Amino acid sequence: MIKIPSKERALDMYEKMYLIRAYEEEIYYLFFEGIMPGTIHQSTGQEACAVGMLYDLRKDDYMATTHRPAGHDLAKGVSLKSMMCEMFGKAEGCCKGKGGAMHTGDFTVGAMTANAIVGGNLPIAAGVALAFKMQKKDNVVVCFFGDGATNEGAFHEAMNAAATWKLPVIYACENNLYSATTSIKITCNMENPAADRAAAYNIPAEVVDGNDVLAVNEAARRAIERARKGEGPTIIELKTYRRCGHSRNDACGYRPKEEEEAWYARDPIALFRNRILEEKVATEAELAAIENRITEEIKEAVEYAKNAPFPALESALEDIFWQGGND
Amino acid sequence: MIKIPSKERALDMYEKMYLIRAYEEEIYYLFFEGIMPGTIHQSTGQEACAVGMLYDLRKDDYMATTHRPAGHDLAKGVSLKSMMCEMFGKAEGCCKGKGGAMHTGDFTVGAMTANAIVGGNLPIAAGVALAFKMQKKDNVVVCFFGDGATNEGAFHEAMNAAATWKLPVIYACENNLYSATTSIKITCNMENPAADRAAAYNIPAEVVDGNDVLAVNEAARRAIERARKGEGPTIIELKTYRRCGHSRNDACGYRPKEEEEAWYARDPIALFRNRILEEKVATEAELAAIENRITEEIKEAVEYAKNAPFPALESALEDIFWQGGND
Amino acid sequence: MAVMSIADALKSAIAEEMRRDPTVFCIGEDEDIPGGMGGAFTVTKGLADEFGFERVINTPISEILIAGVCVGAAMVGMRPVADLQYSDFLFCMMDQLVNQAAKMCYMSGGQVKVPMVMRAPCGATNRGAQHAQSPESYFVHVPGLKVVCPSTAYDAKGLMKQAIRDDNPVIFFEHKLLYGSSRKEAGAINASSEIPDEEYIIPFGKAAIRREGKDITIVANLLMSHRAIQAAEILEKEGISCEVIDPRTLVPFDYDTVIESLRKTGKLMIIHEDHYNLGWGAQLAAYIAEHEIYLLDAPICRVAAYDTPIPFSPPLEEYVIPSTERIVKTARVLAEM
Amino acid sequence: MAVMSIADALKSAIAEEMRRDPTVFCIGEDEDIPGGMGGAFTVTKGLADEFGFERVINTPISEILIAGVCVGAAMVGMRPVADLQYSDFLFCMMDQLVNQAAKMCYMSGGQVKVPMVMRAPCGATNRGAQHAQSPESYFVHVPGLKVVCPSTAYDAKGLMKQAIRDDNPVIFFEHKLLYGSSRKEAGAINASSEIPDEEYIIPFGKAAIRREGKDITIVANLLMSHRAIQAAEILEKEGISCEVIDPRTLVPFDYDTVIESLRKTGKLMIIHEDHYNLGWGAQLAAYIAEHEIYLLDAPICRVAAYDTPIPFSPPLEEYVIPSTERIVKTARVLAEM
Ligand SMILES: Cc1ncc(C[n+]2csc(CCOP(=O)(O)OP(=O)(O)O)c2C)c(N)n1
Ligand SMILES: Cc1ncc(C[n+]2csc(CCOP(=O)(O)OP(=O)(O)O)c2C)c(N)n1
Ligand SMILES: [Mg+2]
Ligand SMILES: [Mg+2]
Repeated sequence: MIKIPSKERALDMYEKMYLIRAYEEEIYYLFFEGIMPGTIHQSTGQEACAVGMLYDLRKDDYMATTHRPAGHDLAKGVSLKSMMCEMFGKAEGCCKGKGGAMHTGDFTVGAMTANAIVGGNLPIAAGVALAFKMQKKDNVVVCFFGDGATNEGAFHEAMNAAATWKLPVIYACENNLYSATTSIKITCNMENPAADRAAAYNIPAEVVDGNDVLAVNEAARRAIERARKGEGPTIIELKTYRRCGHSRNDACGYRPKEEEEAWYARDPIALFRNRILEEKVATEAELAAIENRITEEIKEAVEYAKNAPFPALESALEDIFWQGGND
Repeated sequence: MIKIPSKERALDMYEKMYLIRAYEEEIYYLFFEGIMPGTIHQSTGQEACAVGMLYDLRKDDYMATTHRPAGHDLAKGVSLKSMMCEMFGKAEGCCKGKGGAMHTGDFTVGAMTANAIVGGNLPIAAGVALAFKMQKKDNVVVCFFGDGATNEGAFHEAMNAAATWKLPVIYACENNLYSATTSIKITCNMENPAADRAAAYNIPAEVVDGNDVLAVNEAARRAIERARKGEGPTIIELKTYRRCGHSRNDACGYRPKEEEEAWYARDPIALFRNRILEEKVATEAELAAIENRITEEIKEAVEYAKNAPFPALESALEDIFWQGGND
Repeated sequence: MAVMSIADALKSAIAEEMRRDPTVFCIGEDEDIPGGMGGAFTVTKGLADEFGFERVINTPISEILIAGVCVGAAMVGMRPVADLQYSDFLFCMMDQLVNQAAKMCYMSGGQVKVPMVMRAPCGATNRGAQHAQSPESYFVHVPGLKVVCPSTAYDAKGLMKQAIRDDNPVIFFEHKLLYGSSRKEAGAINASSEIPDEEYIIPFGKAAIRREGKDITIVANLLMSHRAIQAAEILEKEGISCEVIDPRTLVPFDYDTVIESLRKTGKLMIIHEDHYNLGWGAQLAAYIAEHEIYLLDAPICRVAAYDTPIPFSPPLEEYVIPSTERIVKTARVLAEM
Repeated sequence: MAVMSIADALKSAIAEEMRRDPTVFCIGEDEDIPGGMGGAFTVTKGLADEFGFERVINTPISEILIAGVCVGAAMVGMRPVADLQYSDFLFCMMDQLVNQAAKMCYMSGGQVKVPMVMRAPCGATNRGAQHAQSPESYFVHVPGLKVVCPSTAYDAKGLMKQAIRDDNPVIFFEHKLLYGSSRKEAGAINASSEIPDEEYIIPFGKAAIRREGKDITIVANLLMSHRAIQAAEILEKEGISCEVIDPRTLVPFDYDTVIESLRKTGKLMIIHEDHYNLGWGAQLAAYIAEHEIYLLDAPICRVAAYDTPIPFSPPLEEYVIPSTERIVKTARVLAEM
């Protein structure tokens, strides 16, 4: 078991995980209420992946995410308010309401516009990493993807180039065992669809307990260091599980109950909370204070977003071509 | 070293290899003369791959090839005359003149229309194999591709599915060290771009001397047997070399002279010819008789094709939609 | 006779064809996982119960593979019906559709046919730009592909059966707001029909006149054909009589029915959810301007999605895509011309 | 002043921009291998000598990767100029172009720009259907992409410099028969120009009037603009005076120059090597039929490749693609109308 970090760091990580959980639960409720448009792919249960992978990135490092972006965005530092406004399609959304739930992001904190084409972000992340390298920056990119995405051609092309060009990118596969309703077992005959294929590119890989934020974080730090030093990409496969449907209104009828129970028993937030308490890093009251603060912040963000104005209609015709000068 | 087969078989293999060589040399000459349209990607030097892989296929087994199809087509049994007519764009061409050098093929002998999109034939071959499986036939497909094609997303998607579905397909990579002008060394950091990646799909793989027709043939027979028995795909990586430019007018300025010399010294046809003579399977005179006959046949085919009529112009507007009834 | 949604009508068409012809099979992501959805929109749910997983294939997320497998299997006698979840992902398999499926028959000199159906759910439903497109036009432009776009359950069934029997690759667009599946969507329209008990097939290249009229000919497909009918009802009350034509298939296209209508009305309005710039309406407009310009009493008029990616925010999405109101307003101007 | 081929003019534009701006780089298959070709058509040959392999990147055969890398690098301040060898392979990277490059600025709410150039050699040269297409129209239809198609070396240089400086993704079509590179092709046309020593840039959205005339307005791009000029010369002798307009960029499109010309001629003929059905000419024809139909004295007329894949056989290829003769014949009929 990995040593628990300093109190400050532990509580900060906990807070971020809790924020994601509370945010996703609130969103779920808002959908349930019927006041949120479109659909949502939630990351409930995968919080340790987001926080562990991103905790030690710098603000000017980049993060590329998928159709299931909220946890990653919040962990990278996208503001709660701008996320919530985006979910409601409001003008103050992080994408001015034009992106939506599958396209959240904020470049000012290194959170790239989320990508709803499975596998689509993998070569793009390679491109960002290539640019960093050409610019002689020591920045890195963390690129998330799912188990299902490993079967896309884009995965192969990106891994091969990242390896051949020694790009500063960390490919983080959140293997939650399913792509939508389909078990990865029936679409790929490898135990670890990402990590077991890393050897095909000469990329170092790790398989990590994705529900243990400290384990994830340790692996992430190793990979970030390699990337920053110019030693190339790493594939990290995080074993995790959705505590929610694939999307709105999915009752997960395709998952065996025993499997769900086993995984539910390993809730990443409860696990980390227990360790904090067991190792007396903080008290129950301290954690409760954090939780209450987050709950309040979310409530406020929801109120704010509900009352915020929609974008002006004509704004739909803006941002189609970048009109700024060269810079 | 693999034992030389019966005289009949050895001479037949030799004849096929010689046919391919003589055909490609004649085509080269016709281009040089300026009377052949378009361009050509020749397989001179890779004859052992074509003949070794395809020699033991049945006529109703399928073969899928690439922009460099002539050797494969001739080895699978496409007629010399229909190939030559196609090269000239004549009505009696195997594709009525509509396909051209990169799209030759004849379904009646299981030679699928060649595919000039690098990697494009890989998933298609999987589809053919899937169909054979669904139709409960014991047919198999041999699908050729180059070292460069292993970097295409289509490669990855096809390998994964072929493995997961245990398809009766043999993926034969002719690794001639280059994709057009680019050494595979700079685009992929694996020693064997196809075979070393097979483990990423749980596909058995072999690396074979692609200039030794008997070695190729042995590997092919093992793979064909596996596929016929329903044991799934095999990747065979054939180490070989072009004795010609990538396409018309390519002087191969990007290849080191020592590399060329080393490979040129291992001409697959000379190697096999020498063995036949050394092991006294046949006499010089017998081989010369075969060679002369082939030379004659090619001369005839060229004369025929030169004088054959072009297709009627309106035929350009036919075959765009299949107009036949259901069958 | 039973009333069916488009989703159910499609399922029944596919099931009937699978029963009739053992070469027909279904393939796609999440195609029919027990406990799952049946594609993204329930169409294929339950088919594996009857036909087994050998004929209802759940694939990896590998679009190139899906299309390529269809091409290969079709060339050796099978009739794949593939499902793409969202038509936006057609771009992930574009090479296999444009360079392979569409060209194989021709390049081979007519040696081989490629009978396959690629089902592509289209239309905007507050999902953002990558799950919202109406990309019919890209495929209309590809010689060798047929393009189908039913707007009622009756048509969906008859056209799907034809698509499966057709010996050529067919891109089959299904509008998400018309499915009527159990997956409810804001703005969904009921496109259910009475479906005859007897088998029927709808040939390609025959438009349907949804409503007769004498002042303006409106040609509109998919969701827009429903909005056009709504608009026509409103306009009727104002004394403007619209003939609403649903082309049903974009390739082949039934120019004749449009031209016949123009002989009466002299005014042409084309409506599609696909973008304005070189949307399929451009071809119809151009064709008329080439061949029947003298039938026109007024400029041709196109109402289409504005030329932007589809925005997520509901009011913006509504704004970008032709609304019944925008159709009505435009028709009023055209009527005055 | 020096006379340059299109291939050399493009090389000089790219080299100048690389010198001026360290964020510009080249990327593609066989882009500049020592002893190699420099892409498929010599344009990038030798650039690595000056700029090194860090800025002239030879990629694997991975089209998704090439386009994706451009999108990613462009989003963080680089200006990639990619090379595709044959425009037919655009379909292999279609998702990255249509769903990513074109939509990123918009989906992000204008947070990010994607300045990238995708160079796409097009046109038929007896290579068969998968190496012959003129796929401009697919990209004209994508909101967020700009589409460029120079037909002279002068334009090629000025437009390439603008494309590299443009803050949006640009698909840059180069016709294989116009390159004038050392790679000789049957049917090649000399499109060389005098290239000024001083730097110049050609803005997008400005058509060029290649020849003035008063009877028919011909709009034609790439190879077809040359054939249109040849046709106009023949027609001139018959007393038919044609104004030949080369749009130079298809997005944005310079409708105004066409409309101005129509005020004189009243007759519009559109010629492209891309297919007839929903080729880019359909949009121009439709636009005129919508906005300026009363300028027309005759039906609009389109001459385009027939709607088949491009056949290999030289006489068939010649037949499918508009020839000078076919243009002349059609113009004669139009002149009589
Ligand atoms: C190219 C593409 N194909 C299909 C889809 C539809 N789709 C959305 S999410 C999803 C499953 C993704 O599975 P995985 O990669 O494991 O990520 P997870 O949803 O489990 O986070 C699918 C098939 C898509 N968005 N993009
Ligand atoms: C999708 C695609 N990309 C690029 C090309 C251009 N091209 C034709 S052949 C070739 C090299 C292929 O190399 P390899 O796969 O090793 O086969 P080889 O030519 O050596 O037989 C390339 C890049 C193509 N035809 N298709
Ligand atoms: Mg998953
Ligand atoms: Mg090679």
